[in-house]
Amino acid sequence: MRTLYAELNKRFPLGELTVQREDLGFITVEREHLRALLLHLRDLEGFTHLVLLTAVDWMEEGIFQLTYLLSDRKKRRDLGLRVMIARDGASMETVHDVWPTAATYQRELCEMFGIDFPDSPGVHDPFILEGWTDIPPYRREFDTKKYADETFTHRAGRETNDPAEYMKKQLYPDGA
Amino acid sequence: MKDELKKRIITGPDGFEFEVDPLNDYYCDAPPKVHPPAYVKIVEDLFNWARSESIWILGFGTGCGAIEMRPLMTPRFDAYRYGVQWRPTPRQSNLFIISGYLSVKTLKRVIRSYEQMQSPKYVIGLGSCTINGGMYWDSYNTIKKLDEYLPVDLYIAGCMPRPEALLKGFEDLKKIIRAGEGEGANIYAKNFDWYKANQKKVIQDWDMPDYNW
Amino acid sequence: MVYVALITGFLLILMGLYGALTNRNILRMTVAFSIASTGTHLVLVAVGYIPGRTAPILDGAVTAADASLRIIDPVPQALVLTAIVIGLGVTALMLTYAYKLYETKRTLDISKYTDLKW
Amino acid sequence: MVSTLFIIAGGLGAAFLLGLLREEWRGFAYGVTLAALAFMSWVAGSWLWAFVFDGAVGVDVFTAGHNPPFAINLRMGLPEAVLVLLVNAMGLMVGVYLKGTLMRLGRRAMAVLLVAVLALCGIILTRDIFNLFVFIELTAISTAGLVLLSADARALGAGFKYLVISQIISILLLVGIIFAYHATGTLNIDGMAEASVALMKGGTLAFFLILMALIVELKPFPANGWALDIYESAHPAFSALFSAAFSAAMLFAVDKVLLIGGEPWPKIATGVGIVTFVGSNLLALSQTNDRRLLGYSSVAQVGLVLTVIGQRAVLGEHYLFVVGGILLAHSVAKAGLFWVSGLVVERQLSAWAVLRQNPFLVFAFATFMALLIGLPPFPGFYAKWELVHALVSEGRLALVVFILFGALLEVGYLFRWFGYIIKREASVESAMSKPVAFLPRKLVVIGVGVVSAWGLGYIWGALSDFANVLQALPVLFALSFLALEGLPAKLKNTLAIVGLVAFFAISYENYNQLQLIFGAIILIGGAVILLASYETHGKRIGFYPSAMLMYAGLAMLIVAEDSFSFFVAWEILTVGSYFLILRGKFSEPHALSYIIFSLGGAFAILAGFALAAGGAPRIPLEALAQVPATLAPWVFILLAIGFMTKTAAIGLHIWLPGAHAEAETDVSPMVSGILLKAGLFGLMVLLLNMGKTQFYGVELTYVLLWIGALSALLGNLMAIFQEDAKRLLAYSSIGQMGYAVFGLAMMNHLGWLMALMFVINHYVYKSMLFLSVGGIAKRTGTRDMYRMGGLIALMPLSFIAVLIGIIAVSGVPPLSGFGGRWIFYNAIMTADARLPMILIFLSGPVAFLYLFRLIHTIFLGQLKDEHRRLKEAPFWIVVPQMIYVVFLLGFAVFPGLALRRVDAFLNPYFPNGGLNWEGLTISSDFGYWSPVSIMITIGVIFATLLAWLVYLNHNAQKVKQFNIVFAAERPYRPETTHFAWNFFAPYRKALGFMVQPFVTQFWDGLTGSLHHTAQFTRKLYTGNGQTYAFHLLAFVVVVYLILVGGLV
Amino acid sequence: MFEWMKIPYALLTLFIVVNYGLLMTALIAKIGARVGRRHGIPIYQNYIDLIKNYGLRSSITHGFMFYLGPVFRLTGGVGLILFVPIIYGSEVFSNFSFAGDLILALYFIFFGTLGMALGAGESGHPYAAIGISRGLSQVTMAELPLAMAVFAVALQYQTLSITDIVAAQQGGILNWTLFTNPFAVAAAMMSFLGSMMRPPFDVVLAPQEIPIGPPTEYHSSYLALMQTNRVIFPIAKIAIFMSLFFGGAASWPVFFLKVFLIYMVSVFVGVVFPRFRVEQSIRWFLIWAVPMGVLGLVWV
Repeated sequence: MRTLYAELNKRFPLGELTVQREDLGFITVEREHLRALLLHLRDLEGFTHLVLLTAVDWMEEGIFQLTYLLSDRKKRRDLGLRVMIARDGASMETVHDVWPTAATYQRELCEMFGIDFPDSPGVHDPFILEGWTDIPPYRREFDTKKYADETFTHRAGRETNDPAEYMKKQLYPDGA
Repeated sequence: MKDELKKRIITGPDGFEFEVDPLNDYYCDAPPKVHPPAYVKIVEDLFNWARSESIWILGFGTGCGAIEMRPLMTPRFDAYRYGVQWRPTPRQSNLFIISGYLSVKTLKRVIRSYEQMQSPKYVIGLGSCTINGGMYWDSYNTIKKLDEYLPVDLYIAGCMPRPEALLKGFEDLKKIIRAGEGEGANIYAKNFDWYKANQKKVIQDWDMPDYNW
Repeated sequence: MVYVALITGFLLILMGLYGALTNRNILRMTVAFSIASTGTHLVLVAVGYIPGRTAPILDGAVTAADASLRIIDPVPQALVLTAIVIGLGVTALMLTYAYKLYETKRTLDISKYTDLKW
Repeated sequence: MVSTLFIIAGGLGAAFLLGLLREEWRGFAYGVTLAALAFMSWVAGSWLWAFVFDGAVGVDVFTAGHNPPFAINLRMGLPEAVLVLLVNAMGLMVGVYLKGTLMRLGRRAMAVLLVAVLALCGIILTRDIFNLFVFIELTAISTAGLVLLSADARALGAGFKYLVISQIISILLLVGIIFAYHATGTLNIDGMAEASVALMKGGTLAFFLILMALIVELKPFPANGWALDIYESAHPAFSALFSAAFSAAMLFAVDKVLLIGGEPWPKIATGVGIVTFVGSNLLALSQTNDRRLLGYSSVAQVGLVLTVIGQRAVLGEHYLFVVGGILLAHSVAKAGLFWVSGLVVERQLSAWAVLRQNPFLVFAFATFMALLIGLPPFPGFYAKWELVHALVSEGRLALVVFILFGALLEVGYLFRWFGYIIKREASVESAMSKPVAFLPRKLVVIGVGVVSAWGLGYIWGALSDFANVLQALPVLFALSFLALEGLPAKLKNTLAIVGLVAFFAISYENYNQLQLIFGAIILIGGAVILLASYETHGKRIGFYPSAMLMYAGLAMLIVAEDSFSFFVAWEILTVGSYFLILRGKFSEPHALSYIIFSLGGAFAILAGFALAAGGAPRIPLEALAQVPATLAPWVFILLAIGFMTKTAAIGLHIWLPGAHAEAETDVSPMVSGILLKAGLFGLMVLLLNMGKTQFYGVELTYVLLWIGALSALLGNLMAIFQEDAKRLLAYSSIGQMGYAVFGLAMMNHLGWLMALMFVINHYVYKSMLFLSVGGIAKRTGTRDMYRMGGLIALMPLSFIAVLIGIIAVSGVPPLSGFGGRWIFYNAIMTADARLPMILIFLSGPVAFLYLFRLIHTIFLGQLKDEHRRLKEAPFWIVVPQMIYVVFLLGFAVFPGLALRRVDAFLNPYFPNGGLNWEGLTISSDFGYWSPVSIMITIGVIFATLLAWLVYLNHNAQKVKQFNIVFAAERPYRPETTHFAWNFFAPYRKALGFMVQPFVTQFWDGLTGSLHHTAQFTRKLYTGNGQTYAFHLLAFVVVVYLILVGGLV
Repeated sequence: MFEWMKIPYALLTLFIVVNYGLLMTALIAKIGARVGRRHGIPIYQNYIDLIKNYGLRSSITHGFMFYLGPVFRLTGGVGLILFVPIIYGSEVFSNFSFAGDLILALYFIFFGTLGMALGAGESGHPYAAIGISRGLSQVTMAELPLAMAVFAVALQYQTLSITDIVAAQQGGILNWTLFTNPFAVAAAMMSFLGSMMRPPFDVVLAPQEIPIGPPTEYHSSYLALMQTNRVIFPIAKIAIFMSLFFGGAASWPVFFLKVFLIYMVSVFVGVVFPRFRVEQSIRWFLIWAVPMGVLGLVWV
C-alpha cells in the first residue's frame, strides 16, 4: 500500500495516506486530480471495481467528504479516495463514464445529501424518497426525530429504554 | 409527477387534436363500495367458513418479515394444510400480510395492491414495525402505525415473529372471519376519506387516482 | 480480262471496307467507302461484260437487229449507272454529315462521337 | 380504282412541287405535303377497301409497258395494300405530329418526308430486286435526312453511323444482286424465284448476300447498335415512322425475297429473329432511357416478326393473320409510344409519370402496352395463340419456349414502366404542380393510334376463327365504364353492382353446380364487396374499368368451354386485376411481380393448351382427357404451374403478400377473396378432365399434394411473423389456397368437397377480414398491428366481424370452418398419401396463432393515445362485413344449402365416398356431424353460463385500461404495455429456419442475374460507328458460317 | 326427435365429472405434496376454494370480452365432456355425442382456448398476452403428434366415431391401441404432457415471472368459472385419450381409474422435470414426439 502510495505520489500531488489495514488505505486527493487518478488506478493499477461512493457531512467545517472506494480484485486490496468539497451549493463532477455504477451512487447522494452531479444520468430522479420536499435527510442539520414526530402518527403507550440498562434490569433485578 | 401522467395534446390519425388526461382517461376513478354480507345468514356463514378455510395470500414481501413467510411453504410448516396458499396477483388474493416496516415509497405500492384485491380482504400486520414503528420508531421514512392507512384485522407482534406465530395468526384470523368480523374492506370503504387523508399526509406526491381499481 | 476486273473490284471492296474500319477520321472513312463502292461498280460491270462484244449503244456501229449478239448485257450497265448516282448521293450526304459533325465537336474522329451507347 | 403508281407518283410529284415553291410559303408547302400524304393514303385505302369488300384480286403494274424482266413491275395485293396504307397513314400522322418542326425547317424537310414515305411504299410494292435496292437506298438517304429533324445534337452522330451501315449494306446488296442476276438472268423477284434452282446451284452466296443485306436492315441483334442510337436521338415522330413503317416495309421485303430462296433459308430468318427477340428484350431490361428502351423493344418485335416469317410453312393459311397481327400491333403500338414520348420532356422512364395528368394518355399507354404485349383483345393475342399452337403442333418447342421467354421479358419492362407512370413522382424539374400543356394536335395523333389499336383488335377478333373478344358481353360491359369515367364513383358503383347481379341472373340458368358456386362467389360476392366501394368519393378514375374487366374475365372463365375462351378469360382477368392491384399506394413493385408471375403462368397455360391441342386451333376443355399419354404429363405440368401462379402455391407465391396487402381497402378482398379462386377453378378443370397423371412414374397429383401441404404450412408460418395486418391476411391466403390445392389433389370426393367448401368459406371470411382490417387501417392510418390495440370498444362491429372470421378460419366449432375440417379429416381417410398430411396437421394450429394475433393486437390489449377518439369503420365498409357475418352463421347451421348441391355434382366424377344428408346429421363412411345439434348444444351451454356469470357479476366495477395489476407499479404508456410486436418470438426462435426467404432469394437471384447479363451485354454497344460496322460484318460472317455448317 | 331425457342425463354426467375432478385434482396435489414430504391440501380443499371464489363480494371487469372469456372457457369444457361418449355402451352417459364424432371433440378443444385467450387479451395486461403467446406457441406444436396419432387410430379402425373406436378395442387388454399401435400412443401421450400445463411445459403460467399468465387479471367468480373448467376439461380430454388409446371405459369405476392413471402420467413427469422454455419445448416435440407420430402413421 505504501509502495503504491509512493508510486502514485510521483505522478499526482496526494494528500496524506491513512493505512487502515494492510490491504485497505485511504488517500485524500484534490478535487481536480481525482479523475486522472481514478483513470490511472482503473487502467494501470488494476483497481477495476468501484465498490462504493459515499459522503460524510462535516457540517462544522462546511464540507462534504466524498469517498470513492476502489477495489483491486487481483491483488486483493482496496483503496479509498477522499475528496473534500464545499458544502454550500455542493456539486461534483460525475464519474459515471468511468464506472457506470457511479450513476446510481451519485443519484443517491444527490437525494440524501443534496450533492449535485451535473450530467450524471437520472441524477435528479427520486431514488427512495418519492415526493420528498424537505431538506435532504442525511444532512446533519435535518432533525430526523422532529420530522418523524411531525409527519407520522405514533401509537400511544410506546416506551423507550436503553437496551443495556433495560436488560440489566431484566436479568439482574436486584442490581447485582 | 411523471411526464407520462401529465395532460398532453394528441393528434389523431385524422389530424384531429384532442387532450388526453392520463389520470382520468386511463384510470377508473370510482370510489370503493360497501359490499353488504349476503342477505341470508346461513349463506354468509357458509361463505365465511369457506373464506376462512381458503386463505390466499398475496405474495408481497414488504420488509424483513418476508423472510419469515417463506418457510411456511416448506415441509416443516406446510401452511397448505390449513388451506393457506400464495397467489402471485392481488386480484386473486384475500390476505395481505404486511411483513415488517413500511417505507413511504412501499406504502404507496401496498395501498395500490390492497385496493386491487377483491373484497372481502384481510390485512395482517406482521412484526412490531407495523404496530408502532418498532426499531424504526424515529425514522423519517417509515410509517409507525399501519392501521392509520389500512384496516388491519390482526397484528402479530415480535421482531420478528417466528413462522409458528404466523400459523397461530392464521388460526386467529380464521376465527375472526368465521365470526363475520373480517370486514376490513367495508371499513375501508366506509372510512375512505379518513384513510385517504392519512395516506396523503405521508405520501406527498400523490399521483394516482384515489382508489386503484 | 473479266477476272482481272472482278478481282480488282473485290480487292477494292475489301480495301474500302478495311479502310473504313481502320480509319477513325470521318473523311477518310468516306473516302474508303467511295473506294468500296467503286469496287462494287467494277464488279457490277465485270459481271455484265462478255468478252469480245461492244458497248450496248445502238448507233451506226451496232444495229438493233444484231444487237443481241454484238453488245454486252446492258442491264448491269444500267444498274451501275444508277448505283453510281446513288453512291454519289450517299457520299455527298456523308460529307454533309462530316461537316455538321465537325461543327459540333471540332473533331473528325469518329470514336469521339459516342454519346449514344449501351 | 386508282392505279398504284399514283402512290409513287403522288409522293414524287409533291416532292418536286415542293422544290419549286418559294421558301416563304411554308404553310402552303405544309398543306401540299399533307395533301400528298392524304392522297397516297386514300389510294392505298381504296385498294384495301376493294380487296376486302369488293373482292378484288391483286394486280401487277408494269411500268414502261413491258413485262418483266424488261420492265419493273409493282404488285398490289391485300398485304401490300395493308402495309402501304399503314406506311402512308403513318406518314400522314407523322406529318401532322411534326407540324412545328416541318414549318420551322421548311419545304426541303417536307420533301424528304415525302420521299421517305414513297420509298417505303416502293419497297413494299416493287417486285424488282434492283428496284428494291434503289428504294432502300432512297430510304437510307431520306432517313439520314430525317434524323436531322431532331433537336438532339447527338442525332448527327447516329445519322452518320447509319450512313456507314447503309454503305456496307448497299455493297452487300449490290454484289448479291449482280451475281443473282448473273445466275438467273432476271431481276424480277418472281422470276428469280422460278429460277430458284439455278440460283441455288451456283449463286447461294449471292442470295445469301441479298438476304443478309435485307435482314441487317432489320437491325438484328447484336448488329443493331446504330439503330438504337437513332431511336434514342431522333425526333420521336420520326422514330415512330422508323420503327413502325420502315420495319414493316423491310419485313415485307425480306418476306418477298425469301420466296426466292426456298427451303432452308427461312431458318435463317427464324434463327436471327429469335436471337434478336430474346436478346433485345433482355437488354431492354436495364434501359432507363425511354426512347432507347422503345428502340430495343422495336428491334425485339421486329425480331419476333422475322421469326414468324421464317415459320411461314408451319403457319400455312394463318401466316398472314399471324404475321399481320404481330406486325400491325407492333407498328401501331410503337408509333403510339414514340408519339407519347414526344410529350414527355425528360428521358428517364420515371419522368413519364407526367402522363398521369391526363387520364387519356394513361389509357393510351395502357392500350399501346397491351397491344405490344399481345393481350386480349388485341391482334397480337390472336396471333400469339395461333403461332404457339402451330409451332407446338410441329414440335418446335424450343422456339416456343424462347418466344414466350422473350415475351415475358417484354412484359417485365413494359409493365414496370407502366408502374412508374402510375406510381412514381415526376421529377422536380417537370414539377407535377404545374400541369403540362399537351398539344391537342399531338393528342389527336395519339388518339388516332388508340382508335386504330382497338379497331385492329376488333378486326382481328372478327378475322379469327374464334369468338371476337370485343363482342363478349362482359368485356363490353367492362369497357363501357371507360366511357362513363366522368360520372361520380357512387353512380358507377351502383351500375357495377347492378351489372354483376344482372349478369348472374341472366347466366344463372345455364350454370352447372360447380359453375354456380363460382358464379355466385364471383358475381354476387363481387357485388357484395363492391358495397364497400360506396365509401369512396370523387370519380375514382380507372377503378371501375379495371375491376369490371377482372370480373368479366372471371365470369367468362367459369363458362369457358374450350381452351381458347378459357385462355382469353384468363388473360382478361389477369390484366384487369393487375390494374386493380396497381392502384394501391405502394403497390408498384408488387403489382409488377404479380403481372410477371401471372403472365408467366398464362404462357405456361398457353403452351399447355397448345400441347394438348395437337394441331387443332383449340380444343374443348373436356378433350384434355384425351391427350395422348406421352404428352399428358407435360400438359398437366404446364397447366398446373399456370394455375398455381394464381393460387400462389409455394415457390410461386412471392407476388401475393405485397399485392394483396398494398391494394386498396376494397380491392384486397376482391383480389384475395375472388381472384384467387380463378386458379382453383383452373385446377379443378384440369383435374376433372385429366385426373391422375404419371410423369416418369411419379404421380403428379401426389406432387400437387405436397405442394398444397407445403403452401399451407409455410404460408401460415410466414403469416404468424407479420407485423402488417393485411400482409398477415395475405400470407394466410397462401396457406388457405394450399389447403384447397391439397384437397383437390387428394382426388377423392370429400377432398373436392372440402376444396369447394374452402372456396366458399375463404371468399367469405377473407373478404370480411380484409374489409375489416382495411376499415381499421383507414381509421388508424396504419396497418402495423402493434401500433393498434384496444379498439374493441371503439370498433365493436369490426371486432365482431374479425371474431367470427377467425373462428370460422380456425375451424373451431360451431362455425362453418369446422365443416371444412371435418370433411378434410374424412377425406384424408381415403387418400393414398399420408406423409404430406403431417404438414397439414401442423398448419391448422399454426393458423390459429396468426388469427389470434390478428384479433388480439388490434382489438384487445391497450388502446393508444392517438386512437382514443376513433370512430367505427366507415358505414359502407361495415355493411358487407355484417352481411358476411350473417352468412357465416347461417352457413354454419345449414351447410347443406350449398354443399349438398356440390356433393351431388361431384357424384359422377367421384362416385364413391359422398356424404349422406339424412335428417340433421351429415355422415360419411367414417364419421358423422350434425351442425344444428352442435350449434344448439353450444348455444345453450354458452347462454346458461353467461347468464350465470352475469348474475354473479352484475355489479362488477367497469375499470379502465391501466387498472391492471402491474406488480404494485402501474403502466405509464399504452405503447409499452401492449404486448404485440414480435408476438410469437419463441416460435421464431424454434421454427424461424422454416421461413427463411429462400424462394424470394431464388427469384431475386434470377431476375438479378438477368439484369446483370443485360447490363453486361449492352456494353457491346460502344457507340462507335466503326465498332457497329464491325459488328455488322462479323454478324454476316457468323451467320454464313452457321449456315454453311448447317447446310453441310 | 330429440330425447329430452338426455338433458338430465347430461347434467348427471356433469355432476359426476365435476365432483370426481375436484377430488382427483386435490388428490393429485396431495400426491405432489407427498413427493415434497408435505401433507398438502385437504382432499376437499378444491370445494372450499370454489365456494370461496363464488362467494367473493366484489369484482371488476375490463370489458365485454373479459366477461366472455371464462364463459367460453367453461363452455369449451362442458361442451367437450358432453360431446364425448363417456361410458362405453351406456346410452345414459353418451350425452350429446350424436352431434359429432372425434373431429368435433378435437376441434372443440380449441373453443375454450380461444375464448380464454380473448378474454385475457381484453384485460389489457401484458403478462396475459405473453402467457397467451407462449401457450398458443406451445400448444400448436403439441397438437401435431396428437393429430397424427388420432389420424393413425382413425385409419387403423377405419372410423372417426369414438364409440366405434372403443368398440374395436374391446375383448382384452391387448386389443388396446396402446398395444396395437404403441408409437401412436407414445406420440399422443407426449402431446398429452404438453397440453396439461404441468412441468416441464408450464412456462405458460410461470407464476413468478408472468404472474400466472393469461388469467392474471381474473378473480372472484370469473376465476371460479375457470376453476370449474380446470377440473372438467382435463377429464374430458383424458376421456378422449382413454377412448382412443386405452380401451375406453365401460363403467364409472373403470373410468375413474383410467382417468386417474392417465392423469398421473403427467404428474410423474411433472414432479421430476424442470421447466422448458417455449422454443425448447417446441424443439422437444419436433425431435421426439413428431417422429413417434410418423412411425405411428406408417405403422398402420
